[in-house]
Amino acid sequence: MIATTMFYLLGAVALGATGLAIIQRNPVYAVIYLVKSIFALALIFYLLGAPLLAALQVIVYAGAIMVLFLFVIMMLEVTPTNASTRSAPGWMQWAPVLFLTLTLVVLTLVLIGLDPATSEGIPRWHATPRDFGYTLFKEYALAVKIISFQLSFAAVGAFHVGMTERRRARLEDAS
Amino acid sequence: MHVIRGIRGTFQPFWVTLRNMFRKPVTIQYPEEKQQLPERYRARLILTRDPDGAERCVACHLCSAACPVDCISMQAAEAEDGRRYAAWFRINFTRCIFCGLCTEACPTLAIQVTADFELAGRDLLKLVYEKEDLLVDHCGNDNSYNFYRQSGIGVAAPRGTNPGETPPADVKDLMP
Amino acid sequence: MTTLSADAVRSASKKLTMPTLTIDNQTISVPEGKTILEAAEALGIMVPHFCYHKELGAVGACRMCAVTVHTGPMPGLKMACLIAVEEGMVVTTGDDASATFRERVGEWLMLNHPHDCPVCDEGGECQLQEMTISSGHGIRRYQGGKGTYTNQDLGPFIAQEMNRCIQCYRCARTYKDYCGGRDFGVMGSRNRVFFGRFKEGMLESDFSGNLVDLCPTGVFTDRTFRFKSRAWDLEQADSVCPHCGVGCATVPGGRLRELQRVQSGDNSLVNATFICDRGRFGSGYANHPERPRQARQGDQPISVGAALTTLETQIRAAIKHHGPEAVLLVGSDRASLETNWLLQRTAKHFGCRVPVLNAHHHRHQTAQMAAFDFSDQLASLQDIRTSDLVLVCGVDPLAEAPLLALALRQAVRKGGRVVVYDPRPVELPCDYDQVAIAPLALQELLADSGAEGRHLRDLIGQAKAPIIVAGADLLGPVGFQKVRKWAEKSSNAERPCLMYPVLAGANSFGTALLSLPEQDDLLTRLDSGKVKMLICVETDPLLEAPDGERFAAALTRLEQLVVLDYLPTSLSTHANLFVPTCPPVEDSGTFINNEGRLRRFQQVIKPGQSLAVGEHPSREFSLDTPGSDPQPAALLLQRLIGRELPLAELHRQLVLEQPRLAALTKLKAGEAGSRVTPAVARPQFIDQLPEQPVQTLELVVSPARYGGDLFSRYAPKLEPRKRLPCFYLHPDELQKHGLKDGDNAVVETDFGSFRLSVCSQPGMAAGCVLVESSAAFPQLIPGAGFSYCVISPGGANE
Amino acid sequence: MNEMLVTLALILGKLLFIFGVVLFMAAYLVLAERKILGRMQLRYGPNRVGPFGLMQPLADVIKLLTKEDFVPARADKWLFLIAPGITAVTALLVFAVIPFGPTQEIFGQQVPLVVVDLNIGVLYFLGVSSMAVYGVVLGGWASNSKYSLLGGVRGLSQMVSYELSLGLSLVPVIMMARSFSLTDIVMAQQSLPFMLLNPVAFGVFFICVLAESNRIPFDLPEAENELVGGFHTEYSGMRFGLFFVGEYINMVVLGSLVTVFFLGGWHGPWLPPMLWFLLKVLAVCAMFIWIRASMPRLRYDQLMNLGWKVLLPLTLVNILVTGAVLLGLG
Amino acid sequence: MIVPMEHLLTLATLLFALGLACVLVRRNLIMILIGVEIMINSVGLVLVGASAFWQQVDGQIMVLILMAITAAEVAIGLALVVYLHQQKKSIDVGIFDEMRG
Repeated sequence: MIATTMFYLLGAVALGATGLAIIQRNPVYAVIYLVKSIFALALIFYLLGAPLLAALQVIVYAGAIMVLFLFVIMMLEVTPTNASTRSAPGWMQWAPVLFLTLTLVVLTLVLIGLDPATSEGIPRWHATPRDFGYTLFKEYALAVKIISFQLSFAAVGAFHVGMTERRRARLEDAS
Repeated sequence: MHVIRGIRGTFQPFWVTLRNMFRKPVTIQYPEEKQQLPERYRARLILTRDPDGAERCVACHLCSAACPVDCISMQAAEAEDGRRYAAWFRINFTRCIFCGLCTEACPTLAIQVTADFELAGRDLLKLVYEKEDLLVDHCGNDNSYNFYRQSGIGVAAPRGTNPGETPPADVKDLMP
Repeated sequence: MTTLSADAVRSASKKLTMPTLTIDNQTISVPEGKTILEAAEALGIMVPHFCYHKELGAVGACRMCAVTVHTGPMPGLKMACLIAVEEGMVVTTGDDASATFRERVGEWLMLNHPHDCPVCDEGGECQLQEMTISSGHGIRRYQGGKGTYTNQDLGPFIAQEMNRCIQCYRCARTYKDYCGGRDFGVMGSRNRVFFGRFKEGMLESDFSGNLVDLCPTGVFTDRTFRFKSRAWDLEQADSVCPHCGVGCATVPGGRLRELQRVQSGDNSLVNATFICDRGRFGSGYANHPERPRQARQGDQPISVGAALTTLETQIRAAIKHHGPEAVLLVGSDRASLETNWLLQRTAKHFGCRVPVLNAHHHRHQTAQMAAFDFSDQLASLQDIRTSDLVLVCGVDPLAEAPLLALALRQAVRKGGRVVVYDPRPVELPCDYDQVAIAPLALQELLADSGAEGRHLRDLIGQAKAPIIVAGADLLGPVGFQKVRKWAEKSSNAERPCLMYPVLAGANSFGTALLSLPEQDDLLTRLDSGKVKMLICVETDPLLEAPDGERFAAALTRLEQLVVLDYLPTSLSTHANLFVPTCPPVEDSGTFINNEGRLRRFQQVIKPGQSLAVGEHPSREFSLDTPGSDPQPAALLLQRLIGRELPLAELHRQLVLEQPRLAALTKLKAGEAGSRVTPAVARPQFIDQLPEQPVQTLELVVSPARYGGDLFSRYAPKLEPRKRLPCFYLHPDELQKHGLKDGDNAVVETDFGSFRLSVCSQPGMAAGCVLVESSAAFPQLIPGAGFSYCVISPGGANE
Repeated sequence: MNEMLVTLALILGKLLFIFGVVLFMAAYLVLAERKILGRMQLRYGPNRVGPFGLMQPLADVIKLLTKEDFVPARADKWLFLIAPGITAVTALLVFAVIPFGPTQEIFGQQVPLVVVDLNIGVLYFLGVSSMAVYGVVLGGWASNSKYSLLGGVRGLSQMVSYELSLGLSLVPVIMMARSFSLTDIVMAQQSLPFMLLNPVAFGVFFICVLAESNRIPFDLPEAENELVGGFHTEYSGMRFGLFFVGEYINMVVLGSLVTVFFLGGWHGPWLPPMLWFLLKVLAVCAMFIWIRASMPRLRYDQLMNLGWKVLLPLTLVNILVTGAVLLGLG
Repeated sequence: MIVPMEHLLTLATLLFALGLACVLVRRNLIMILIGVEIMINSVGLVLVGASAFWQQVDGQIMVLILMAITAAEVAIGLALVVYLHQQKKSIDVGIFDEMRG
C-alpha cells in the first residue's frame, strides 16, 4: 500500500521535475531539476526491487554524469542569454513537437491497452546484489567485456576531442 | 636518490610539526605580558624641548612635507624675540602610519618617536593630538642640541655670540 | 601697414644669424649674442648660476656657472654667462674641471651662510639651496667662524637677514639699476659688504618688493608673508594683476583659503619678471574681513540657489510688467571678459536691453577709442623698454600704471629719451624731461599748435621707434583722437609711431571691445525713469563713476537693486538682493590689458573664510567650509540663464560673436598672451574743447598711488604707503590765492565742496588744482572729463 | 503496535544521539584543530573564551548567527541559499548507515547500534557523498563571483576524479567482507582490521577521503591564498557557518568510515566497543589535522596526475591482486 | 502487487516524450544531450519494471549496461560540445549548419 502510493508520488515528481528541466533557459537549473528527477527514478527502482541499480543510478547519473554536465556548463560559461538567443521557442514551434509526442504517447498507450498482460500488477520482488553479480558475470560476461572496452574507447575519444589546439600541437611536436 | 628525497620531503614535515607541538609557543600573551620593545621602536610621536627648556619645534613644515599620509599640520608664528614657533601643531594619529619619516626630516630634533604604541580607542577625535598633548618636558633622545644656538641667526643668543660665529661686522670700519 | 601688428614688425626687423654649438653632445642653434648659459638653458641643461638673471643680465661675479669650452677662440674653463656663443663651439658642463670648480665655488659661497633654512621663508624655493645641491657641495670643511651682521629694519614690506647674504649683488642691481631706487646700496668693504639702506627705514621705491623675488637666498623676504607658509605648501597658479590696466603676470600663493602673497610672474612682453608694490602687497581684498560672503535678500540671508531663483523671477516679472527697458544690467572693467560677455547673453536671454558694461561712461568712451582706433598701432611694454623716444601725455605712471615707469626707465637706460607732458608733478625713476602743462593746454598742444607742438613733431620725426603713451583719464576721448591723428601723421611704412594707452581698469580694453554700439550712458538710462530693476555685476557706480549724487538719486527711483560683488562696497549695503562673487584669484577668466593683450588668469584658491594666523582650526570634520558661498560671477550668470558650459565651450561661442578675440580659444594661463585682432579704424571727428569759465582753476583728479584703485582701498597691507590727502597747487598759484603751504582751503567743484589742507608743489602746472582720489573722497573720480573749481582759504588749521 | 512504537522510539533516540554527538564533535573538532595547529606552529591557539578557550565554539556560533546574512548582487539567490544546506545535510546523512557499536540489549530489546543496517550500505555512502559535491559547485556558481566559480569548478573536477578511486578502493574491502553492509564489514574485521590485510586499499581510501573532505593537501576549492576562500568567498554569517560545520561533520563521518572499513570498527581489547570506535575516529581526525599542519597544498595538475595516473591504476591492480589472493585462498 | 504494469509503462512513455520534446525543441547542445539522458532514463525504467514483472535480474543488467553506454556517450558528447565551443564560441546548434569543419 505504502509502496503503491510512493510509486505514484515519485512518478509525479519525476514527471514534474523532468518537465521543468526541459523548459529551463538556464542549463544549470535544468541539470538541478534533472537530478531531482533521477532521484525519484532511483527510488522507483528501489521500489521495483532493484536496490543496487537505485544506488548506481544516483552514483552514476547524479554523481557523475550530471556533475560532468555542470562542469562543462561552467567551463563554457554558458550564460542564459548566450545560450538561448535563438532557443526560446514560440508556440508555433512547439506545435509539431507536441503533435509528435502526443501521437507517440497515444500510440504507446493504445499498445499497452491492447496487451492484457500489462494490466497485471508488478509483484513485490527483491534482487540482491549477489544474484545480480552472479548473473552479470556468468551470463553476461561478454557484454561486460565489450562495455569495458567501450568505456576505455570513450575515454580516449573524449580526451582527443576535448584537447585544445595548443595542446594538440604540443603533443604532435613531441611525438 | 630522487625518490628518497621525495619521500623524506613528504614525511619530514610531520616530524617537525610533531616536535613543535611539545615546544613552548613563542606567542606573547599581550595584555598580560608586555613585550620588551627595542629602544628605537617607532610609535607615538612627541615634541621635545631643547636643553634650555624652550620648544624645539620651529614649525618649518618639513615633517608635514615628509609625511606620506599627511597627518601632520601646523602653523608657524613669530615670537617677540624673532623665534619661529608653532602656533598650533596637530598630529592625527588615526592617520599616522608610524613610519618615522617626520623624525628624519626634522632639522631641530623636535619631533621624535617613542615606544608608546598603545593608541587604540573608540573616539577618533581623542587620537588627534594637539601641541599641548605632544609637547614633553625633556629632550628626548638627544639632550645637547639646540637649533637656535647652531642656526647662525640671533634668536637664542645675540648675533656673533653663538658657537662658531664671529662678532657682527662693522661695515663702517675699513680696518682689516 | 595698418594690418601689420607691432610685434610682427619688431620680429621681422631682426634678421639674425644663428650660430650652432654643441653642449654636452647636444647641438643647438641660437641667435647671435646669446650666451652659453642661455643656449644650455634652451637645451634643458641646467648650469648653476647666481649673478646671472634673465632681466638683469650677467656680470660674471659669482663664478658659479663655470663650464669647459673645448673648441672656440679661448678654450678652457669659462663662465657660461659671459661667453657669447660662436659657430662650432664645443662645451661640456659636467666634466671634472668645471664640476670641481663649481663645487669649490659652492663651498666658498656657503662659508658664512647660516644653517637656518628651517626658519627661513625662502626655504623650499631658495636658489642657493638648489645651486648648492647642484654644485655638489655638501659638508663644510672650513673650521673658522661664520661672519655675522646686524640687520636693518626696512619697513613693513621687506624683512632683512644679512647673515644669509652671499654677496651676489643682485639686490643692488635690481633695486638701483633696474628699478631706479636711490635709498639702497652697498656699504662696507672686503668680506664686510652690507646691502641695505643708509639708515633704517621703509624702502622708498615703489618696486621694493622685487628684492624678494630677485634675492637668490633669504636675505630679503616678504615681511607680510613672514612665517605664514612654506613655499611647497602654497596653492599657486598663474594669474594676472587686477590693479591696473598693464596686466602684469603674477603668481599668487594661498594656503588655508587665504591669499597670502603675490609673486611676480614671467611675461617678457609685458612686465618681464617685475611687479610693483601695489600689485604685490595689495592683495588683501580677497580676504578682507568685511568681504560679503553670504547671499542676502533685504537683510535676510538666503542660499545662493534661492537668490538666483528669486532673481530670475524678479527679472521676468519686471519685464512682464514694465517692458524690456525695465531691467538694466551693469558690468565693469574689473569683471572678467567672460562675465561681461555673459551679461550681454543674459540680457538677450531675458529679452531686456543691452547691458551697460562700464558705469564710468567717459572712461568707457576713451577705452573704446583705444580698443577700436588704436588697435593697429598698439605698443607693448617691451616696445617701450626698447624705444628711443617715449612721449608720455597725461599720465602719471607711478599712479596709473607703475610698470610703465619701470619700462620707461629701461628705455632711458638704453639711451632713449622720455618726455612727459602732464599737469601733475610726475616722478619717474629715471631721467626725463617734464613739461608741466594744464589739461586744456595739453589738448591744444596735441592739436599741433604752437612752438611746443612743432618741437614735439620734430622729436618724433627724428626718433627711430617713437611711442606715445596716452593717459585715458586726463586726455579723454577727445585727447585720444588727437593722439591717434598725430601718430598717424608721424608714421610711415618703415617706422610706425606706436601708441600705448593707459586705461584705468584691468579689463577696460576688454569691456570696451565687447560693448555694442547701442550701449549708452548708465545715468542717461537711469534718468529716463523706465528702469525699475538695476543689476550691478562686480561694479559700484557710486565709487567707480562720477556723478555719484545723480546716481544715488536714481537709486531711490528703482524698485529693485541687485548687486553681485566680492568687494564690501557701499552699494552692496543698499541692495535688495545681494549675491557674493569671487575675485580673480578665486576664478578663472580673461582680462585684456592696455596693449590689447589677452591675459588668462587661473583659480588659485577656493573661496572660503580664511583661518586667521594663530587661530586653531576646527577639530571636528566637516564638509562645509565657512564662507565658501561665493561663486564666480560668470558661473552665477550661467546658472541664472540655466546653461552651464565649460570655459572652452564658452570661449568658442564668444569667439563666434567677437572674431577679434580669435586668440582666446588657444590662450593659456602663464603665457605671454596674444593680442586681439586689430579693428579697422573708424572715421575720426574732432570734438570741440569746452571753454574754461573765468576765475576758475582746472581740477585734476588723479588716482593715489596706493588706495587710488578700488582693490588697494581694501588692502590693509598697503596702509603704511598711503598718504594723507591734500590739494596740490603750484607755489605761484598758492601765492595768488593768498594761501601758504599747509593752510586749509575750501575747493568748490562740480562734485561738491571740499575742505582740506593745501600743499605747495613746484612740479605742478599753473592754473591747476590736483587732488588724489582715495577712500577719503569717494565723490572724486578720475577721468570725469574737464572740470573746474574755485579755491578759497578755508580757515585756520585744526 | 507497542513493539513498533518502541522501535520508532529507538530509531529516534539513536538519531538524536548521533546528531548530538556528531554536532558536538564537529564543534570541538574546530577548536581542537585550531589548538593543535596553533601548538604545531608554536602558537597557543584560541585561549580567551572560557578556560583554555573551551567556549570558543559557542562564541563562534554566536558570532556567525549575529552576522549579516549577505547575498551578493546578481547572485542566484535560490541556489545561493540552499547550497550550504546540501553540504551539511549530505554529510549528516551518511551517518545513517554507520554502525558504531555491536548490538546491545536495552530494556530487553536487541538494539543494533546503527540507524539503518542497509544491505547496500557502501553504495549508499558512495551515492550520498557524490551528492555532497553539489553543495560546493552550486554555492560557487550561484555567488556570481569569479573566485567562487573557480572554487566550484575545482571542487567539481576534484570530486569527479577522486570519487572513482574512492569507490574502487572499497571493492577489495567488499570482496573480503563479502557484503555491502557496513555492519558485516565491521564484523569481518573481528580478528584483523583490513588496514593490515590490505594496506594499499587503506592508503588509497585515506587519500581519497582527504580529497573528498576538501582538506589540505587537497583544499583547492577553498585555497584561501589564491581564491580568497573559493566557493564560499561570498558567504557570510550562518550560511558560511553551514559550509564550515559541514566540513567538520564530514571529517567525523569520513573518520568513522575509515574506522569502519579499515580500522576494525568498534573491535578492540579491554575497552568498551563504543569507546574504541570513538578513539579510532578521533585518531583519524587527529591525523587529518596533523596532515593539515604538515603538508602544502597540491597544484591542480599534481592533483589530477595523482588521481588519474597513480591512484586509479593502483586501485585497479589492487582489486586484481586481492581477487587473485582471495581465489587462491578459496 | 505494487502497481499495474501499464501505469509504469505510461510513466516511462511520458518521460520519453518529454525527453524527445527537449531534443527536438531546444537549440542548445547541452540541453539536447540532457534530453537524450531523459530518454535513456525512461528506457531504464521500463527495463527495471520488466525485470520486476518477470522476476528476472536480466532487465537490471540491461540497465547497468545502459548506464555504462550513457557514461560513454556523455563523455564523448560533452567533449564534442567543448570542441565545438572552442571552434565557434557558441553552443547553439543553429550555427553548426555548415558541412565544412
